[in-house]
Amino acid sequence: MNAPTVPTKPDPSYFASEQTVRWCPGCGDYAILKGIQRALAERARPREDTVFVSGIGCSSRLPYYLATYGFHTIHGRAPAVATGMKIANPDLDIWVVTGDGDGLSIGGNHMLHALRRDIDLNILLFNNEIYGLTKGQLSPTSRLGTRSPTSPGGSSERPVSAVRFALGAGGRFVARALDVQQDRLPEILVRAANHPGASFVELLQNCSVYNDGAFSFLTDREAGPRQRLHVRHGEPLRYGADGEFGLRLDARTMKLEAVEVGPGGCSEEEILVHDEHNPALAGLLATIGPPDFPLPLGVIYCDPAAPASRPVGKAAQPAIRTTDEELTAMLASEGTYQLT
Amino acid sequence: MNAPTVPTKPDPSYFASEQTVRWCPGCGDYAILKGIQRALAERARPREDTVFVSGIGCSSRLPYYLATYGFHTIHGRAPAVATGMKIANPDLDIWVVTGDGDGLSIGGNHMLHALRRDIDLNILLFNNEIYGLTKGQLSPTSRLGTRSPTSPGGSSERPVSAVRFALGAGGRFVARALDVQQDRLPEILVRAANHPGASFVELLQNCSVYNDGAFSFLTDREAGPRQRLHVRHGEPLRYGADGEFGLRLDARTMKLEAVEVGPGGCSEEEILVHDEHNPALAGLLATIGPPDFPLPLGVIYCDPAAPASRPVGKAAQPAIRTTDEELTAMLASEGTYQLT
Amino acid sequence: MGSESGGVRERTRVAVGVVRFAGDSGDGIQLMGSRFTQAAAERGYDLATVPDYPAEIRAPSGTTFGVSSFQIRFGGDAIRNPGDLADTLVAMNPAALKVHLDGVREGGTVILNTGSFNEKNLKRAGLESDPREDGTLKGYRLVALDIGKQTLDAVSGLGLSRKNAARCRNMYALGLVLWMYGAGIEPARAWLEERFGAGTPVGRANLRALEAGHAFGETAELAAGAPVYDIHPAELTPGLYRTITGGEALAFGLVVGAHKVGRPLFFGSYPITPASPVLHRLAALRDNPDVTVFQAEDEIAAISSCIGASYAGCLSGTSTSGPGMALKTEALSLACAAELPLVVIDCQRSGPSTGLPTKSEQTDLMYAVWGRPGEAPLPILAPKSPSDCFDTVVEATRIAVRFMTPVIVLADGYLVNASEPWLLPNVADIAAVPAKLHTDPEGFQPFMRDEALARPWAIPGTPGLEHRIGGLERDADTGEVSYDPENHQRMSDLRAEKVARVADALPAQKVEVGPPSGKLAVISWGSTYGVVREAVEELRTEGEEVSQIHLRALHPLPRGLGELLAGFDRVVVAELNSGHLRALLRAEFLVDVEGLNQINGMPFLVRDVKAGIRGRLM
Amino acid sequence: MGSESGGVRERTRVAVGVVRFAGDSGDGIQLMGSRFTQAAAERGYDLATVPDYPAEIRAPSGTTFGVSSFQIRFGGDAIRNPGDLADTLVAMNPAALKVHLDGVREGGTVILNTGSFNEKNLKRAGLESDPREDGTLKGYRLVALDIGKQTLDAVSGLGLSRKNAARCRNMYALGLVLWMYGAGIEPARAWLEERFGAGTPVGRANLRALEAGHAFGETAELAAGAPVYDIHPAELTPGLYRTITGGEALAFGLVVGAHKVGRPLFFGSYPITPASPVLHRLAALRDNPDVTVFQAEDEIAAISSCIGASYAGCLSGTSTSGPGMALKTEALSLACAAELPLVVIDCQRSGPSTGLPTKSEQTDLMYAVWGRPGEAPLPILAPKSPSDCFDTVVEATRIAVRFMTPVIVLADGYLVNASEPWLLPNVADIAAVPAKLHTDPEGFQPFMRDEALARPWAIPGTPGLEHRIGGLERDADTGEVSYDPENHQRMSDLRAEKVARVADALPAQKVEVGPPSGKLAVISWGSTYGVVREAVEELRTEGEEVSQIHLRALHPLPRGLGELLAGFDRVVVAELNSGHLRALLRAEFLVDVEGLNQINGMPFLVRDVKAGIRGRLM
Ligand SMILES: Cc1ncc(C[n+]2csc(CCOP(=O)(O)OP(=O)(O)O)c2C)c(N)n1
Ligand SMILES: Cc1ncc(C[n+]2csc(CCOP(=O)(O)OP(=O)(O)O)c2C)c(N)n1
Ligand code: SF4
Ligand code: SF4
Ligand SMILES: [Mg+2]
Ligand SMILES: [Mg+2]
Repeated sequence: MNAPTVPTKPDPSYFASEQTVRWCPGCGDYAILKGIQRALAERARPREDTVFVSGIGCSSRLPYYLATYGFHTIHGRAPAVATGMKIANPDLDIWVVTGDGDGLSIGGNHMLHALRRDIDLNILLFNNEIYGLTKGQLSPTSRLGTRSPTSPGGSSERPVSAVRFALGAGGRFVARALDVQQDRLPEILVRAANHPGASFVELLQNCSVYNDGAFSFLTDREAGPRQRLHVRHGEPLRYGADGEFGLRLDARTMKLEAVEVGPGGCSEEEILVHDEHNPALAGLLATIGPPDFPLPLGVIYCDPAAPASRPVGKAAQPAIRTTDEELTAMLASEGTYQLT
Repeated sequence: MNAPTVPTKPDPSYFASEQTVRWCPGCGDYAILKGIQRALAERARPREDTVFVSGIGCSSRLPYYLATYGFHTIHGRAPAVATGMKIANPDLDIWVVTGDGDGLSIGGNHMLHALRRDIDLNILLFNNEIYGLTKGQLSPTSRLGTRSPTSPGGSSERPVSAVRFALGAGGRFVARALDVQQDRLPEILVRAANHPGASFVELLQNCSVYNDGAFSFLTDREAGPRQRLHVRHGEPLRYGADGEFGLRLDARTMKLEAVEVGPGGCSEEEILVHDEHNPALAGLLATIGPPDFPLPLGVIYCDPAAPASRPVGKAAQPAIRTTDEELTAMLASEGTYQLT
Repeated sequence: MGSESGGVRERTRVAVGVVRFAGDSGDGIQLMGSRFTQAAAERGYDLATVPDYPAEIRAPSGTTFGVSSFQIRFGGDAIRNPGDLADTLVAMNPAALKVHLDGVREGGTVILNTGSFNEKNLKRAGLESDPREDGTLKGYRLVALDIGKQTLDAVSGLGLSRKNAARCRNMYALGLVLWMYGAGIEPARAWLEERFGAGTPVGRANLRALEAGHAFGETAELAAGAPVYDIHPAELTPGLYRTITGGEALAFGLVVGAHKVGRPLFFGSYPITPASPVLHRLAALRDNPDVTVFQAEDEIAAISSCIGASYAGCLSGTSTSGPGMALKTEALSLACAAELPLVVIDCQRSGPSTGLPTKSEQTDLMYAVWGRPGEAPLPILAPKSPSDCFDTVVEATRIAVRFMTPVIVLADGYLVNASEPWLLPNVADIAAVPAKLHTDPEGFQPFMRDEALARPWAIPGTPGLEHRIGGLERDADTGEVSYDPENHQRMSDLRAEKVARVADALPAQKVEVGPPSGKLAVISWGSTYGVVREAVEELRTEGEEVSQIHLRALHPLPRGLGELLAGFDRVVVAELNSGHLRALLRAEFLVDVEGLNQINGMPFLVRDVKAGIRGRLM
Repeated sequence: MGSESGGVRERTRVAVGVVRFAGDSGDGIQLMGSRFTQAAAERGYDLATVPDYPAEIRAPSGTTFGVSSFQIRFGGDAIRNPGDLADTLVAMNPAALKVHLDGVREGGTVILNTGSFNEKNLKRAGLESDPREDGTLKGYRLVALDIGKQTLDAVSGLGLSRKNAARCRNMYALGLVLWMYGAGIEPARAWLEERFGAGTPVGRANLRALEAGHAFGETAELAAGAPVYDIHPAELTPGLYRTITGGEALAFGLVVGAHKVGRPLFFGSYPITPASPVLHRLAALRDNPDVTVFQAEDEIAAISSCIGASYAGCLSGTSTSGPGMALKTEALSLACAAELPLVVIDCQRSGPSTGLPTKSEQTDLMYAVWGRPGEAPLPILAPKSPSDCFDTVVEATRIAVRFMTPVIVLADGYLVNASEPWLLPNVADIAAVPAKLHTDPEGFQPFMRDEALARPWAIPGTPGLEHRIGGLERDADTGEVSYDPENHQRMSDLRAEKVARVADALPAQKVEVGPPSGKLAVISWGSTYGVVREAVEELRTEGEEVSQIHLRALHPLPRGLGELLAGFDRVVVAELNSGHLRALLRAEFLVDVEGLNQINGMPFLVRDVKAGIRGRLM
């Protein structure tokens, strides 16, 4: 199963299938696909040991475009299918591809339990804050006021934060990335995949047809840098084109402040330093975002603890190991008697 | 619907039905039932405007023992049934009764969405850290190592924290209470019920048959006071029989410390003061517990913000309000033409 | 087709026209179709339409899987289906031609947008050679013109970007086809004005393109061989009409149905193809004070929320298709046990599993009848046409409330998207059968029953009726939980008998076409109605002794059906599945019912049904 | 009953004994039952047992709904069901007497624990008067003794608390009943020693109580009227036996089945009554390196995890009952579309909805056959007895792998909890049919098919076979997603034909009892086997011309069944539902199959089946 069939330095295209990609022009899924292929190339695991499991949605078509094994399952159940697959064969490198509807609306429960159980899956949640495939309805991440075919008057439902949810579920690796940032995306994916245990990456993804520009506040040339907080372990939580802003914590009130750094503003030392191992800080970062704060991107939380013991099957071995005799003994393990 | 049929100062027994209560001797559900009846009496809402909706489990039999309306639905779906009920008739006072299996295993997704949507339900999660009704299997809150018919070698699954999950889902009112504390339980329930929007109360409940003593670390006469942190808005986070311990935050590392207070220990001022409005503090409190910390009990989080606009039906009125003419006009609203 | 329009050419008089528009999603095919439809409708034709969308949201242009199409059949005869083959195909690009040429009758007309026939598009369509040159089009009448270029010419000078200008090409093609069929451009012009505003550049450009297309025919620029038609309007009952899709009719049916039983409507649903249009149409009614729409987190929550709302006193409805129906299974069983009113609309699609989401089938019938563990019978109705979706759902709401039961309405993807003219009902003329809410505490018991065996609807908020229901078996006398064997038998019998009695509330079965006994009866149900009816009528015209029996109620089976079947030598069920109704009828009546079956995601073709029946008449 | 035991009294020789133990959960009823069973089994009797638990975990003592019971039928004849009526009832309290007296045959013996007949308990049982005095017990032989007190006396001096001492009363009662049936206490003694350790106070007390109960009979303290029996052992094939419940056999069947197809077993499930014992039994095999058990968050995740594990190369199994089956509907359809091997065990219980969770029924048959939207056929087998659960599941694993398909095994709550003696198979003697994993990339396509129409099992980790599957329709030739109508028809046909061919891999249908043609055949399936068989055999002994046909395969129906049915004047299906198999047979064979039906949560009684058949023989 581990025959080194993969080139030592594979090109991302090595992981591309021959299928025509069928997303809309301008869809953020293209960029993410590219990022994934780069991450796969970087990790250089054999194609045959890699499986992409997806649910249903535009994003969930991704497995067709990769030259690995793939299973395009049913709406919301990819984490559950992948859990069985991983338990059955822990040697496989399993990625779960899901959308904000697939993974957080219908599939929220399986997501919760995959994270809680800390199954070693690489979970990618494509969040375009809308249902793409079914033509633009509200999703659980759609912002208040979103107009859609099911909310023609504007949504009146509070959205859930994918990152906050993942932390609440006990996720040990939680990150957020932006579709178009090819300089950062593959690295985050590689880290997620290398993390032993469940890793959860929220991918902010533009749906050019039903929710175009949902993340332009982040990608905007002008305003973007002030809205993006790229967090990196050990580095201060600074943002802005020249890092001119930063986050400070008031220890008494336990409240965050967005402050200007430098002369006239606050001193560098007062700025919080990112510690991706700190669940409390992660929880804090999970609650912030526009309009009062920038949106944290990068690895928000990574629990370095040795992976909690978690359900892992004994089924990895290709051949069965019990003998007929052992099973005969199993049948005879209780209350036997001899009749003559 | 609002005829004042309820006595001005009803006795808790006013809310008791005539059904024989069918839990095991020593089950914590008895105490919770009593606490609920007290809370109902305290609030003095009419019986006919009150509905208890439950899923399946020992705890979910509770509606039978109350003289209100009740719906014993199916496993895990009570929040969804209650959501429809509340949207259909916002005048009703709707309580959801669920267990750790019902509400967090099979029903985790509906719980997430009821909290996210902030539907005005009073959700009571009876957490006995086990499946009672089906005879003692593992639940998602069972601790690592728990031996059960489905984990004879001890559980290897990390449990989820109900409170942390509820906060991650965006819950605006999150509390935790102990079955046997009749001095505190009714008050917390009354606060939960009065909260506009979804309120979530984790009730630690002893299952005397399948998980007896799961919370004896809290109820223990000796050690209990050092394990229970009763949080109260505006009061310092102190615990121990005489409040001799407290929680302090290191602002730079954002880490909590359990410290001794007073002469020889740390000063009172250094102890964190509970602010139930602070999501960051709530997040912090949600992550702590034994062995290193006491377990927070009481109202951990209460978002005082005016309730976010949330889906509410227009169906409260007993009679329909549209006319035949309006509906005829609706049918004719597009592309009509006259043939002669 | 408000105004007559002449043209120099002699027009061929035909009874019926069938036009198919096909091209990329970007070609505005659906718009072309709907505007042509409106024109045909206003001209007084009876008609039937059906769209066909690609599964992708925006498939890459020029590909065969990205082709979108729309077919309309119209004329003076009673039109009950959109027709097997088109007389005229408008193919906006090579892929459209490749996919749809098979759907054109021999000798039919193909209007080609030659501007799109370049090497790139031929390749994208997977064509090795140019179909204009390789003999592919032999036997068809070709109208080849560069629609793109003609459009650009027509709209030049209006200051539109090239891209926006090119977008008007669907109006050009529409104008041309309208002219071919002797119709004017008035309805389309009026619509453009409403849509884009009278004087806007885009509105003016679209109008110019429309006029230019029409003029292209009128001024005899059209190739000499191209046929032009004259079709007489239908003799439809005078009155106010609109065209309606099944999706709209299902939505309206719920609103009017709830109104007529006097309860607010609660609609809890989750998006899924092809059922979403019902949800969207209802969501658009946000100003209606009696309609509440809830998009749930999944189908389980959708139906669960309905159950909660029904318990609270609403008439509840939900809509979905196969995968969603599967998820509703457990809660539907709860609705049966709790005996709460609820209308579940299943817009059937091709399975198993995700299957072919945009394709239509009748493969959920047996699931509807038997698809709940335990004994959980419920009534099932199926609409036969887009407008009948309205009547069927109104009927379903009545049954749900009268019998305190969930009801399944079996629509399908074809019906949801198909349209036809609808003589608008006056809602005041629809009989109101208000639900009786129980209020009297005297002797109240939640499972006491009236003469229809319905239990009382006793909603929270009513003093003195506080009670507890749920999925556990209830004592037939006290309504308390009961584990008693005899009681379980009694309750099982009561639930079955209650549903069986629904048949008494519905009309006895009649033949639809032909004599009530004879050589052969073809049975149809649901959306196959129109095709089967046409096939049977044609066969009868051709001298064959054959009748049609159409079923609206699938469970319980209609009264009188057994007797009717007994009068025929042969009985054939035509259905788009492996033989579901066939099995039900055989089991029920022990008649050797035969099957005419198809599971290819497409509606029956009239010719196939005819051939199937003819084969059994020999 | 290892050692013979005499006693002074003359023993009545009978062929079969039926004993029912009844009391509070606290009375240790199930233990009494299982120990009596072991004694009877070791004495060489054939036997059948069935427990009956209250729905509550620990219902308040003394209540009727808290009564727990256990019935055993044993003897020298082939015992195929636990019997209609008991000869002997042990009633540990008034509630037990009230609930179970109906289950004792006329003239039968009632052993009453008089110590529990106080006012409080009479009231709790809802009795107005003392049944010992009000004539209730007329027509029964009464053995009244204060078991509680006798037990306390017997164990006094061992230093046990009163509570613990009183707990030994079940052993006292057991000893007495063993003596009544001429059996010794050896097996129970051995078990007590193993359970409590030889010299522990609790162990010694239990043993003393056991001995005292036995001695009570032996020393002729027993009332003179009380009968004592002598029953001859059965002529069972010599060999190593154990008693086995259906739940254990289902679990073992999966383990051995997976082993015999050469794949590791993945079992993903979610607890539910009455299926949990299967999950528990498998979970207990944690040292088996080929068995992985996963408790999922719900039934959807359970079957989804199985699908993932099957894809990864495991033989997967899941077990549940009605409400859980409902939740598995959608994913089961995915397994049909993806064509992956999977064994789904449905332990049927009373519905609809939560229904009567601890009661048994056969009401899921039609759900199993038709309960998936779209066309998603799959094979269905039903075991006929506790030990047959093993064979049936082994067969199911073979079919799942050979045909690459999910298979449903329809067990029920009765079977799961019932037990019988099982001649232990030597696992080496069971035929191995190893799965062939595909490894050759040459010409590989995920939906290529072998002669059984099975697609290849190509698991991740295999170089060169990387492919993508899923719920969307696949091209029959390339395995890529296909929206092509003809292909969908072809794939639908292939899926149906594949499942139809399973019938070729199974034995042709034979009669079970009686001639293969004649006046009347009774058809049974699943757990009704034993009762129907006994009814038919008795009727035949009584001179009636009647045969039994028992079906293991419900879908596809066995080869030869149609011909068999055609040979009988009348055919009656006896089943615990509204007539599911009846409808299937009528639809398939157009034979006027009649139904003998019961939906009360209880197994058939032999007398009811006999009466039902006799009614049709007149
Ligand atoms: C059981 C079921 N319900 C509903 C659907 C229809 N459906 C398919 S994808 C989807 C939502 C897609 O949204 P998301 O997960 O955000 O993915 P996106 O298309 O935006 O990438 C829905 C509702 C389905 N396929 N199955
Ligand atoms: C669909 C479905 N699956 C499984 C069950 C069986 N079941 C009933 S209650 C329960 C779990 C109960 O645990 P919990 O919610 O913790 O409640 P408790 O009994 O501990 O109060 C289960 C698995 C069911 N009734 N329905
Ligand atoms: S609909 Fe949106 S998410 Fe889907 S492919 Fe198109 S742009 Fe991407
Ligand atoms: S099993 Fe446990 S939770 Fe259930 S009633 Fe008994 S003690 Fe309470
Ligand atoms: Mg999305
Ligand atoms: Mg529990």
